[in-house]
Amino acid sequence: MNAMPGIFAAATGADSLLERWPILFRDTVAGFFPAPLQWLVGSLISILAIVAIFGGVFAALTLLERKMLGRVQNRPGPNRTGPFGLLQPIADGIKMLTKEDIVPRSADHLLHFLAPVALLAFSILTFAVIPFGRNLVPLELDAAVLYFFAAGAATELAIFMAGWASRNKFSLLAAMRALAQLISYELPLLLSFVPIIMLAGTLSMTGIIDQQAGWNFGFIPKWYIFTPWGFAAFAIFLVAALAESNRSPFDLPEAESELIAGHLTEYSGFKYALFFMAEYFGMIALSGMAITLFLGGWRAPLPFLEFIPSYLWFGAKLLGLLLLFIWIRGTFPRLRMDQLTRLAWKFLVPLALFNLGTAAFWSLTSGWSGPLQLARWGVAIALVVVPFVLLGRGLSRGVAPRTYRFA
Amino acid sequence: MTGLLIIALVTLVPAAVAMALRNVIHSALLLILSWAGIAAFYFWAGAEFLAFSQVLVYVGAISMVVLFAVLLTRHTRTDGGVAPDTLGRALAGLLIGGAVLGVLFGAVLSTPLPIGSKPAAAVTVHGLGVELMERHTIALLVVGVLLTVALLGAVVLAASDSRSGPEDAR
Amino acid sequence: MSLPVQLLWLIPALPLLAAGIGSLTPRSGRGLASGAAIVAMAISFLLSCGALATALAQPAAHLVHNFAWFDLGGSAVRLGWLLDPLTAFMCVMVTFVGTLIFIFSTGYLHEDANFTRFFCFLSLFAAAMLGLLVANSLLLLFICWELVGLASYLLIGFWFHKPSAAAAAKKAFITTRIGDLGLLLGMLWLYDSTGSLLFYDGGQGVLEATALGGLVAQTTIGGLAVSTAIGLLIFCGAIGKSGQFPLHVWLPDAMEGPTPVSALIHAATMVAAGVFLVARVYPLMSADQGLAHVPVHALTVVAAIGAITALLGALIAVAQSDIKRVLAFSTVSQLGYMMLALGVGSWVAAIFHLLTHAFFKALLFLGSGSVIHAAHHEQDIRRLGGLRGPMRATFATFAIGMMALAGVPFLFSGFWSKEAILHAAHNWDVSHLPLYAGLAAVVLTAFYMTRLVAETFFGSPRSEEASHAHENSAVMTVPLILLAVCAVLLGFLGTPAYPWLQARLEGHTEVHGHPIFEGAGLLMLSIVLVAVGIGSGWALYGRRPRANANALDPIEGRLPGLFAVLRARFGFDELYAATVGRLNTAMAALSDGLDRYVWDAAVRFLAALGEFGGVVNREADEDVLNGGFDATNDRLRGTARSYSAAQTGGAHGYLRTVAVGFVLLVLIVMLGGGV
Amino acid sequence: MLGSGLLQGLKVTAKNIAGSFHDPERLVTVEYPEQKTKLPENYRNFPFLVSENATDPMGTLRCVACQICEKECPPQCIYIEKSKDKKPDAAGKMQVYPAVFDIDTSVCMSCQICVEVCPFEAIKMDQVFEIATTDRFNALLLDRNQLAKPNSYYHQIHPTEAAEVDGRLLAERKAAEEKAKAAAAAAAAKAAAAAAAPKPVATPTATAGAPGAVAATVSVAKPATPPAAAPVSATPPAAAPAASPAQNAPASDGKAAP
Amino acid sequence: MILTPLHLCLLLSSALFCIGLIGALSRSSSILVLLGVELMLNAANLNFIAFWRYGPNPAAGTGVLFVLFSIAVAAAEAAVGLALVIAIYRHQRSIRLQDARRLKG
Repeated sequence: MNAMPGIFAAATGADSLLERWPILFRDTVAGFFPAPLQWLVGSLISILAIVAIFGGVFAALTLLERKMLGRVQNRPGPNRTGPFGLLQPIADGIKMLTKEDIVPRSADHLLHFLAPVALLAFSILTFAVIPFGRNLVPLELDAAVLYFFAAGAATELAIFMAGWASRNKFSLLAAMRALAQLISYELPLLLSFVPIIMLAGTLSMTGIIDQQAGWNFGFIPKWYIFTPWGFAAFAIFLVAALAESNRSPFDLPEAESELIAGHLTEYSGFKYALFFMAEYFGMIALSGMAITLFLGGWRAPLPFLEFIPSYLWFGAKLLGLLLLFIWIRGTFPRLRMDQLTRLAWKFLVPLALFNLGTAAFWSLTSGWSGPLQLARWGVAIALVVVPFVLLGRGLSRGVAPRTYRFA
Repeated sequence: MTGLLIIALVTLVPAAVAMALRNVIHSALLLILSWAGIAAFYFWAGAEFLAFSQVLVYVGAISMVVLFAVLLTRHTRTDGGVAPDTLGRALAGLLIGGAVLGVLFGAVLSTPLPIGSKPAAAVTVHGLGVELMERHTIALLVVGVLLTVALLGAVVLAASDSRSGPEDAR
Repeated sequence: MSLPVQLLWLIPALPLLAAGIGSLTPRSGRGLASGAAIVAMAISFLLSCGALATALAQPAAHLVHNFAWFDLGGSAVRLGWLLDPLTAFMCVMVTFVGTLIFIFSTGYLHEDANFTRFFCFLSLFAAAMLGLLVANSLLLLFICWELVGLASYLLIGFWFHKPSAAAAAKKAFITTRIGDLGLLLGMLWLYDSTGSLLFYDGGQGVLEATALGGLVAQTTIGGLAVSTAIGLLIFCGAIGKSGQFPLHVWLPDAMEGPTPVSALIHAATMVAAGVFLVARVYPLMSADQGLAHVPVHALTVVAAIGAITALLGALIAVAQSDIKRVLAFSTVSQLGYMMLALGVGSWVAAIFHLLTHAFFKALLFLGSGSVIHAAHHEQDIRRLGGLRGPMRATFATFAIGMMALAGVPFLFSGFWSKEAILHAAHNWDVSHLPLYAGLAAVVLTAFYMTRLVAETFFGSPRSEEASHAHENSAVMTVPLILLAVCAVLLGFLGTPAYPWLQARLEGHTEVHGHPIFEGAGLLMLSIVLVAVGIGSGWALYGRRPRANANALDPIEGRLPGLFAVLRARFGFDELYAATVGRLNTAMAALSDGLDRYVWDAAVRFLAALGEFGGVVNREADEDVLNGGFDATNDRLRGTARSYSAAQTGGAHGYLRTVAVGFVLLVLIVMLGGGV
Repeated sequence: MLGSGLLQGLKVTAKNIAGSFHDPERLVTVEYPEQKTKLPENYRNFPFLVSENATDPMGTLRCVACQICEKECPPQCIYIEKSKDKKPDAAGKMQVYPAVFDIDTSVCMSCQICVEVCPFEAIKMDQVFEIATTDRFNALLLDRNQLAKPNSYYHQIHPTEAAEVDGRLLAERKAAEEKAKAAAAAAAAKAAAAAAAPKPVATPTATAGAPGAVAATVSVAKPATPPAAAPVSATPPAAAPAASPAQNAPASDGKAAP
Repeated sequence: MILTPLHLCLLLSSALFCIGLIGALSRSSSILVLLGVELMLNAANLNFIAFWRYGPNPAAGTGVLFVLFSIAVAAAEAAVGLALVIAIYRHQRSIRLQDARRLKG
């Protein structure tokens, strides 16, 4: 109800047609309907667009991930289905759809069914507030950041439901692991972007992106990642996001080799595909959040590149982040449970708290200029690096690089 | 008005069912639904910040703690059968609860209340923040201290007494 | 480079920071602790120079920065910083001497296990001392004053494992505390009378005309003006801190501390705090000068105490054999000089002497420290000797310090400052007795310093330790040389021909000099007296050096009685032990006796009375009352049991009760028509 | 510093990602049905029967249906039926041949024991792995015709081993001939009943198997042993043909050896 | 009598409160009792919002702030309460509330 203005944000300004066409298209289609229904139609078009586009992204991402993992391991990756294996996602989808849906006899049937649905629903909910381009915000909320994480918090519940409903000890262990992990990493995730909210002074996504407009010296974008505290926050956010989306190296709840896929053990067929989809949607949503918070949203990195439509910039940044996620997955081995929680509580949380202080310093010294500007940078970088090094030393105390005698 | 009725339905029915179910996990999950309904009420009332806070805190955090507590305290004797005094207690509870309900309804219905006008502008997040930081600074600090103390207290309480803890917490 | 008064707090804050760092440094962090202390002190020195520049730009002004410390009902307790030439000169002196002594200490205490603690204390002392200097409030000054005392206590007792050091620390603390009581009383009285403790506050301060006028106008017991009484009470503090007669006894004992401590605290800075205090509150002290009817002026007392102390200290110093004790009594004597100067009305001469004395006395102490360090902690001059050869730098600088102290004419700073004091005493119209005491002290000073140098550096070594002595490292000699240079040059800041320092202190921007020989008679006299002192000293000790460590002192041979009295320091310690100590013991014994025999007996009697009453009562109770009480008790217990039955321990029950109670309450309200 | 190791790891994988595009050498896989990697020489999966001649595989099987392999096979996947008649083998000697020789590859566990026990170098391990079928039963039961592969094929897949085997057979054959000659000479010298002239020609084949069988129970991979052992152990077999020039001397020897 | 939206809100909250109360009174599992109490707390929060929304001064935001603090306190309460439940479970090997009655008078 309050969100209606967001749905009908007018495509204003002297943007190019390329920039405006999504909004124009929606408004035109909605225009065919009687006025009381227009908001509904408009919303439906937005929803359909999101589901279609990100469904496609999901499909492409599965292929991309497999291709890239193949390359990481010096393999070509899937290349049989269609040219260069491009039809692989379709084949996978058909396989998943036609598979037998098995539900254990002693499982909690209702919850077993609800878990993947809820998970997917919550992950798609998060897309509602991400600005995909200029004026391309499905839902313009005053407290959008809070909404995002409120919706994201509910995914933990779905994973717990899945694990518990399966009546399988591995699944239950996975559920408990998932709870512990998600709770542990919720904290650094939230703490990492508090500095941004502090500096931007708003919880609104568009507000945050507006704060990152412009360029320093004409070519360095005023994105938050290009500040010492912003960079640190971005790194923390990235690690926490990996953990929140259960991606390797934080895939303990799934942990094929330990828990035979954890909460997914008793799922097959399309329900399994839904889990899969939800995981990727979560990853995409968190990447979109990272882009919005740290990478200037849909803004172009250089002034002369602004002719490219904003949603393409968003897509490019999204692709970059997703590739980074895949790259990380292809590189790092899985953490142990104690390492996981230690990393969160003894490293990321204190670091994020320090970073809050750094951001406060940054905000207080915004008036400094000239040589003081250099001092500001120096102090801020020191405030980031010194806790990092000290905490890192504490974290890796007693852990020497391993030497293998027989390798 | 219909919105309110739907919200009431979403809030009350799961809560009522949750209180009647034997399975604690189901109860907890239903209660989470009920809490989400309360968040919807906040949203309906125009306090969207509060709605998201409610979801974040209740659905995101408290529910986790509840589920954890349930998992950590399974295998109780109550799992096996019904305690002998259950029926009596339930009846007493229903009776007293019904009495309270009646009293409250009577009180509410017999009170003439003003028909409030719709607020012109809902409170913005920014406004809330300013108010929180300016007028209610002390309260904010106190809540911060309270949360810290509660965190520490919870850790101390839940940590097992002996060093050989883990097998204790089955 | 100039430092605004608002930032004056930086000067004490830096050493405080260093002290904090030092306190947190583990024992192994020697470099960190000493480095932080020295760097902080050096920066404070630079800041002090800045402050001096600020102050000299407008020497007559008292730049202040006041702020409220905390609210006290209607009024607020206010503190503040004060910057005038007096503060600035003192700060520069303290930080400069302090820096050099810090550097010296790194060498002197190199082998001590508690190195970091030492620097922590030293920095704490420096912070407190500088805070005392920059304070614009008697309260802040008093706080720092006590902190200084604490630091002094800690440092005297630095080697607390030595019983003598621990005792000396206690003695110093308690003795100065007697004086501090006076200061505290004076402060309270002052606050009571004026409602403020700020020195300068734009016309509202206690040292400004309004308040002083009020103070002078009132009289108190014995016809004293209130200002006189307060001034004398404050002067009590100065007596304690500056080791004036009769509270001078702690100062020589304070030499139990490490020698750099003696140099910094008990020669150059802290003991001068008393002088500084009197100079700071000089308007208050001198407020009663214009009154003819008062029995005594505050400054007269100051002059008398100063004169007595000057003479006394010099006399005792003649017969001491510990190198540091000689210097300690010389300090007592010189402080007496300063007090004398204050008393006779020339506070600038006192400050001038304070500054020059700080340098050459620090030099002398550090020189003695160098000797002691080289001679493996042998401090007895009878067992030293012949160090001139192996320790050239130390000897040269020590000799310069000795000549400055003795007042060798023209070249050395001590001469000029002492001349200024003697001239002031000469011009005092109340009495010439202080002048005579001062002149006598001149002879004695020259004499005992000659004796000290001759015994220590001339002749041949009279002990194993002395014969193995060799020059110390540059860390220790360079500060000596720097101080020696200052000990020579500083005097030229205030020669009668060009009294720049005096003029600036008094707030003049231009300098009016006099020809040096304007009061040539006195000048000549003092030169002759110095010559007599040095000559007689050399005749007795220099020409025929002591043969061995056990040989009789020449004076002891000729005047054994006098020498014994002097060596026993006129028996002040024994006197105090016999009077104050005895009194204390007697009071304690009395209290003990009272407690044991009088109060205790009374209590016992009451107890016996009660017991008797009890016996009587019991007989009566057994039958009459008990039955009734038992019955009541049974009832009570039964009731309690039924109440406790309600405490089921089950939370459900409690909650149920609450709910039922709620329902009942609402029903009552509703049915009662409350809604 | 913390994280440096992580960055190193990322560098390695980044090199892999980029490198596999511009340098196909890095790719560890091949496009299988189209491309195939050359199997290592020692690769083996299921046994096959060696025949001397590619044109007439059934006629030149080395196997004499002695049935040792059938007995030794742990999962018992070999089934042999002896022929009633005899046929001349490669050396021209008359031998029994397997009328039926089946191996059930769904049971075979590729242990190679049959190869090790075979005294005639008649059964060897194959390298064919593309044996997937749509029939679970018949298609995996290989018969004599499917199993027989020529010696040249053996040379093709295990060149080293095949050359060694051929050399050994040749040497044995030679040794047997010389001994036969010597025996013949001795017999002539004794002037005993120098019976059949062609028989001594045939015996070497028979006797050649005997030391082979003895040696095979010890180790196949001891090419040096048989020539050295031959003169020593040749004595009883040398007597055997004299005592009983039986058709199945190898079989009886196989029994005698343990 | 007119049934205003405020009335409805209040009825909703009192119903929720009673559900929580009944749960707290009749369930034996301490966790569920705690959850019942939590529901009662939420019902109170609903009242704050309702009165804020329909009160004389909805622009002030006091009600929202109060509920915000209340949620924070509830979070603390839940954490400590559940930790207590776990502690009780350790001691009694049971989480039945009626088993934990060592304070019986």
